Amino acid sequence: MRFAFSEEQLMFRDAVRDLLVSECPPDVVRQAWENSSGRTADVWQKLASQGVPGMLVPESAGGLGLTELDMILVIEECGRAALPEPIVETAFVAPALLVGDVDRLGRIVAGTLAITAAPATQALFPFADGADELLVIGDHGGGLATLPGGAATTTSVDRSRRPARLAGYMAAGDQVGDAAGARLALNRGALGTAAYLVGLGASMLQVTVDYAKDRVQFGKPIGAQQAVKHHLANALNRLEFARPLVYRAAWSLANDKPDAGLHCSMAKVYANQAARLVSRTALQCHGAIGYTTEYDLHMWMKRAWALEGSWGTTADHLDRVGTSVVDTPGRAA
Amino acid sequence: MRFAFSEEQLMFRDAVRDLLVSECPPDVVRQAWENSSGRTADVWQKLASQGVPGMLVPESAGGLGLTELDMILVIEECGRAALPEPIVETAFVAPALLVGDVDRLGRIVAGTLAITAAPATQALFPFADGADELLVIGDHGGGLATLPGGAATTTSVDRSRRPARLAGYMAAGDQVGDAAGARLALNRGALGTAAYLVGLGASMLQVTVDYAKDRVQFGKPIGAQQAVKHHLANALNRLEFARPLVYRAAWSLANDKPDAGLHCSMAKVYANQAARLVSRTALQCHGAIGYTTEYDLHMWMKRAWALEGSWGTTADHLDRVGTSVVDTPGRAA
Amino acid sequence: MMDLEFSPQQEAFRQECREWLRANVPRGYKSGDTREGFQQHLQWEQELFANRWAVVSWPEAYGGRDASLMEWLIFEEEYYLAGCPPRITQNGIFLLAPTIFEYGTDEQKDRILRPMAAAEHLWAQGWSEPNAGSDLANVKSSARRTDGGRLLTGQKTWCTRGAFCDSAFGLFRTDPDAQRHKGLTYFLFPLKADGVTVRGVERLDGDLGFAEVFLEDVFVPDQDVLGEVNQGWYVAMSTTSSERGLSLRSPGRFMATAARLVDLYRRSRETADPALRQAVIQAWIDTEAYRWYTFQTATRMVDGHNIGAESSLTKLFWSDMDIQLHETALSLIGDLAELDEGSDSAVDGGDWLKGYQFSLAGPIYAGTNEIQRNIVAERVLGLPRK
Amino acid sequence: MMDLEFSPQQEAFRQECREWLRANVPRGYKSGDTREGFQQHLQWEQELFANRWAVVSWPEAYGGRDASLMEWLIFEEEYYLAGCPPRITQNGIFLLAPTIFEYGTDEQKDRILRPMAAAEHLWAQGWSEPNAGSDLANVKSSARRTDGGRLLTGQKTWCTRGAFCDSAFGLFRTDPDAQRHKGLTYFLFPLKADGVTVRGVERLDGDLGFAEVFLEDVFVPDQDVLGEVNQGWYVAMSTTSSERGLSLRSPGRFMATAARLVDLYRRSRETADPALRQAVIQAWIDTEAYRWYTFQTATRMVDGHNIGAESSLTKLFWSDMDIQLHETALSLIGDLAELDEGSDSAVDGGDWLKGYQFSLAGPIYAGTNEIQRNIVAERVLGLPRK
Repeated sequence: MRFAFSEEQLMFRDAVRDLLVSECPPDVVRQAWENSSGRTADVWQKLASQGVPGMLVPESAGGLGLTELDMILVIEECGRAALPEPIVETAFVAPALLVGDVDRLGRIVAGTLAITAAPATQALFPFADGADELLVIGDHGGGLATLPGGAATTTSVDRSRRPARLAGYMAAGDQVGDAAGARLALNRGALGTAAYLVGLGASMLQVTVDYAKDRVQFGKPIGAQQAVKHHLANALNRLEFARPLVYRAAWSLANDKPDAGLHCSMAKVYANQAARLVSRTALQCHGAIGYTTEYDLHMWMKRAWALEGSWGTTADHLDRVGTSVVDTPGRAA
Repeated sequence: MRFAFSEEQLMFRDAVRDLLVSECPPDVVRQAWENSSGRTADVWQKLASQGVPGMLVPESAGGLGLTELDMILVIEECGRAALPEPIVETAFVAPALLVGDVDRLGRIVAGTLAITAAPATQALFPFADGADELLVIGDHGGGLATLPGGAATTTSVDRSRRPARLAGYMAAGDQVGDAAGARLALNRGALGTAAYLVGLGASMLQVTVDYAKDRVQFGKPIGAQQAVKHHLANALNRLEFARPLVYRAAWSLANDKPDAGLHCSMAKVYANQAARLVSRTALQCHGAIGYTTEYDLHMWMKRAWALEGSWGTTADHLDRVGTSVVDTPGRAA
Repeated sequence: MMDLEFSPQQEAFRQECREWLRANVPRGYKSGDTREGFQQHLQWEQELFANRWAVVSWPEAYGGRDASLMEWLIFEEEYYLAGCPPRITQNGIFLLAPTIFEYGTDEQKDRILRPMAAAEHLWAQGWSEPNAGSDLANVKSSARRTDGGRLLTGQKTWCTRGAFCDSAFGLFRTDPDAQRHKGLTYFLFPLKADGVTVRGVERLDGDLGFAEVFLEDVFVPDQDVLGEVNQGWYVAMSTTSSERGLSLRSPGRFMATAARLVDLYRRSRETADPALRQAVIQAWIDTEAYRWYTFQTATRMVDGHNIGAESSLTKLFWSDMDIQLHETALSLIGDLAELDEGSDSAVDGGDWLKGYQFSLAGPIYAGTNEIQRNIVAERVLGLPRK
Repeated sequence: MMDLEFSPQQEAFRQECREWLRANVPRGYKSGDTREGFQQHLQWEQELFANRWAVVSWPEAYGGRDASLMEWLIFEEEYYLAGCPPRITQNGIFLLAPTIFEYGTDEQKDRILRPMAAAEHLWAQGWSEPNAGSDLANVKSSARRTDGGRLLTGQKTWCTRGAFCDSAFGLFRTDPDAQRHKGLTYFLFPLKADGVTVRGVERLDGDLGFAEVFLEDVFVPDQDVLGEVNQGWYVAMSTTSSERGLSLRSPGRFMATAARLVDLYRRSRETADPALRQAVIQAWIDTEAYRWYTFQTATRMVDGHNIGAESSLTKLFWSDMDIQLHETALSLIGDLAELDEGSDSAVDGGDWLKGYQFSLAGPIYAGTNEIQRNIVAERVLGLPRK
């Protein structure tokens, strides 16, 4: 039993963090709210030059041949930066169903193919304006469809999300992968989103702590008020206890454990709950300043709202855990 | 629309409060934990001399011929004092099923007949040691059974409760009242318990506020700490919003409104939730001192725990409201 | 004696409200915090005024109906249950007007109230400054004596709908030597005058709901001082107390939200998690509790009691409830919840997300809930300040 | 490299624990905080010690097995999953012993540890005083110099199981001129000696779980000072940090509670409200989160990191979780929930109510959760103290 990341994994994370701090500051995220793709093409290219989109692509297809565990902290960093890219969909989910599709995998590695994805049970998919292809995940595999660019049909509260109704795409496209790949893809979708949410939460909390140290009212920083302290301590608490469930699920996927799906569901439940509490706390401790679109917090908060319902809601994943643990005799102990 | 009690109602409440402050201080409650009946016979007699047990008994049977609305504040006062008497069962519930039973009603008025009661769906009934008769409330009326004294078969966390299993009594006894009386009795049971819980909560909150003003740590009263202030403000909030639901339901019963049962359920939900929060808050703000049986708080808290599940749990009453409001089209607006 | 039914007169009033409102409720308005929507809402306000529905509780002389407090609550219920839009005149008619009724001169009443009610002259609040948020007494903007009035200088922020309004009200330091609560005066000041710069600020939902107002030697005549000079804090407190209390958030709007939530649940229960049913029921009961609490409070006000610090309890309750109502709705909507009002795939036109964002401001504006809890603890429960 | 499976050695250790514990787990004990139950638990402790299960993580010399931190966690899981009773030696082996290992002299280790582990000599904590609860530095009890030692005078309170123990540990003021954290010394002192009066105090559940200890010129030899004179605060802090952290509440006991809760749910789901299913699932996931958080923390400790203020996060989590677990169970039990351990009609022997009462102490002891939130905010998040 050793529950810690390796030096290499932490170094990879740090490198991605450094890249995103310099290349994807809040102003760049803000641009993706306005531009035609909803994405940040330059940042994606730079991530590709560090190998990020191809982390899970086999070396035989030009990728790094790494595991979910190697990548989970990288996704968390993308969440921290609120990176408006289909990192979960293209780099985490899609490779599960594109086994042997050397062409597509190669383009993922190169950063020239962006695939968005969603479970077939979901109503929407994101990145409809900026992704090249859509992967719809059903019970027996995936369906791939080409996106024409600018395919968004609806507007998300997070203006960089560019969602479209899945309905029109369900029947279309190539059949890729198999049932096992589909299960893996769904689990990766939930887990990747959970990791991204933890990153969003960590960032929102940090911004709020910094604000609470600076903002003076009644002659002292608001962070010296017990009410603010306790709000922030509670938020940190939920966030810190979401992490181990996320990392554990990543390990289980990487090691092909039979309960990995269950672990991914637990991770999504906790990440959803943590992100919601942190969002609420961050907004409340900021007061009015956090309630404007001029301040950056709102972009993190809205991403968190959107992701809470993606790849399964809290109720969905609680139910999934319940089916396996609570409803089945002999399991819980 | 006028949502306020009359002068007479408030005076009656004040008189009962004065009586209980002097006759039923915490030491007297404590005696009922130890004695053979679990009751405080002297206090009951004094309440009878003020007419309390017979408030809802018709004047023709020697009672005061008042309504649930007249009595609701009196029950709340009994809760405030944690009076260990079957005030809800004998004085509030039983008269609904004893219409025309001049003998029993007369003895209720005189304070010489104590009736305990419970819905037939419940597993337990309280006051098995000290009540004279048991009233089991079914769908079509009530069943009365004589209690031999010392009939308690189990032990409640509240040592004055003296509960017994209802199972042995279900078939026994006279059939009294009718279906309408049974419905009224069940509603009164839930509502009376809700009012009692509000009284318990008010008392626990007051004791805690007093303690927080007195107890000095870190050179100032703990009540000057924002964390303690906010805990207590939140507790007061729930309690103050439970009151109007309780009083409204009492008015609806007194005026025979068709939705009175629904109103009683809402009152019980809110009173349960308020009492639970106040209990938790009271204990937490007291710290270790509240965690001993030497301090009085525990008797209030344990009564609240016991009553939370009596005459319908929170889930039961939520469900009842849901059946009528949420599940039925055209109702909510 | 307690009587929880409305009198025949009150029922008749309700009926009259209901008929007119349901016949005239406008549909398809944009948000009142956008330029286009503001104009639509303006029309609606003018129509309300023309039919004497704008300020029912005011004296007839100012365009009202002399409605009682209970009648006003009835009007509010009918207003929101009919689906009528938010009141863009709110900061004037609910925040400023009560203070004018209490502290204003006859000249001020005659000059200000009717155009306010008619939505001919629109008012924004100007309470906060960059360094005076929760700590309102930290106001730095000043008012310097000049011939016939004063010159205002400073910065106000978070002025609701300030970008669309004609005037604002707020506190300015008239005695530069006095500290904090002392030496402040309550001014009515123009937003469209020399020396005033108004910069609109987008709210969370992207609407231009806020403004920053920069003032440089803006002339305000003496007749636009409300109450006594240097007594502004005490004058203002009467307004913030109404802001938190009954007039800001009457039960009607939450009852309407709960009814819509129940309707949403019925439409989604086939697919929704069974645990959400309980959340819907709880939210519905919450609005009932708020309604009856309000009738209880209103009765005490009718009896001449001052509500005072208890209005903080009210604010804590409705602000939490509003978030719960909307969070429950968003949970029912599931992955479509992220769609906002711009999207025709959105459930119920995206109203739930819009409403959620608005609800999140509840624990912040009109004094944060942390401040309200302090007030409840100190002034209702009597806990020590320090 | 991360490896979330146990090594073959660890699995073998688990198997060994499991077999012995399941074969030997005592049944039907009364509470260890009653006189009768205490004797039963004493027997059990002696049996544990005889089989070297009492203090698995200690060196063999003191009766342990030199088990690693991970092995200790495994032992704890197996201990509670087997249904073994609470440890009445806990205040000694988990609170005092770590401090002795860190600050004790060899003489102290040799004299104290083995009898402590063998439950031959039982230890109570004596942290609090009537005016030193959350504000522990406000200790007033004093230690006066005398020949070969000191005379202790004062009052200690909330001494866990103090009525049954032989000795206690706590802070006394050795420098009467020093203020608050300074001038305190950590003493080991007898509970059965001249000048000591112990008064048992009933806990919420009626057990004699607490004691008040009155000391009047109680002689303590110099060899019973732990650490340096006047450095007691710093010595004590190492203990309170272990109290909050791993050693006080390992995941095992909550995993066992969650397993029992799931079992209770399965027995009651026919009649239980559907919304309770979600509460059961959530509670179960909570214990998983706590388990994996603990392995993460344990790994950092194995790597030589100091956990420090983060142990406050742990305490906040488990104390809230424990209450949730029990409240959910009581909701499932419905109107039978009020029956306590004395009642044979009680579901699961009244364990849930007993456990609920115990859980309610969680946010209070070992530093209230309010103090813990302060610590997290100030020392983990770096928010200003004042």
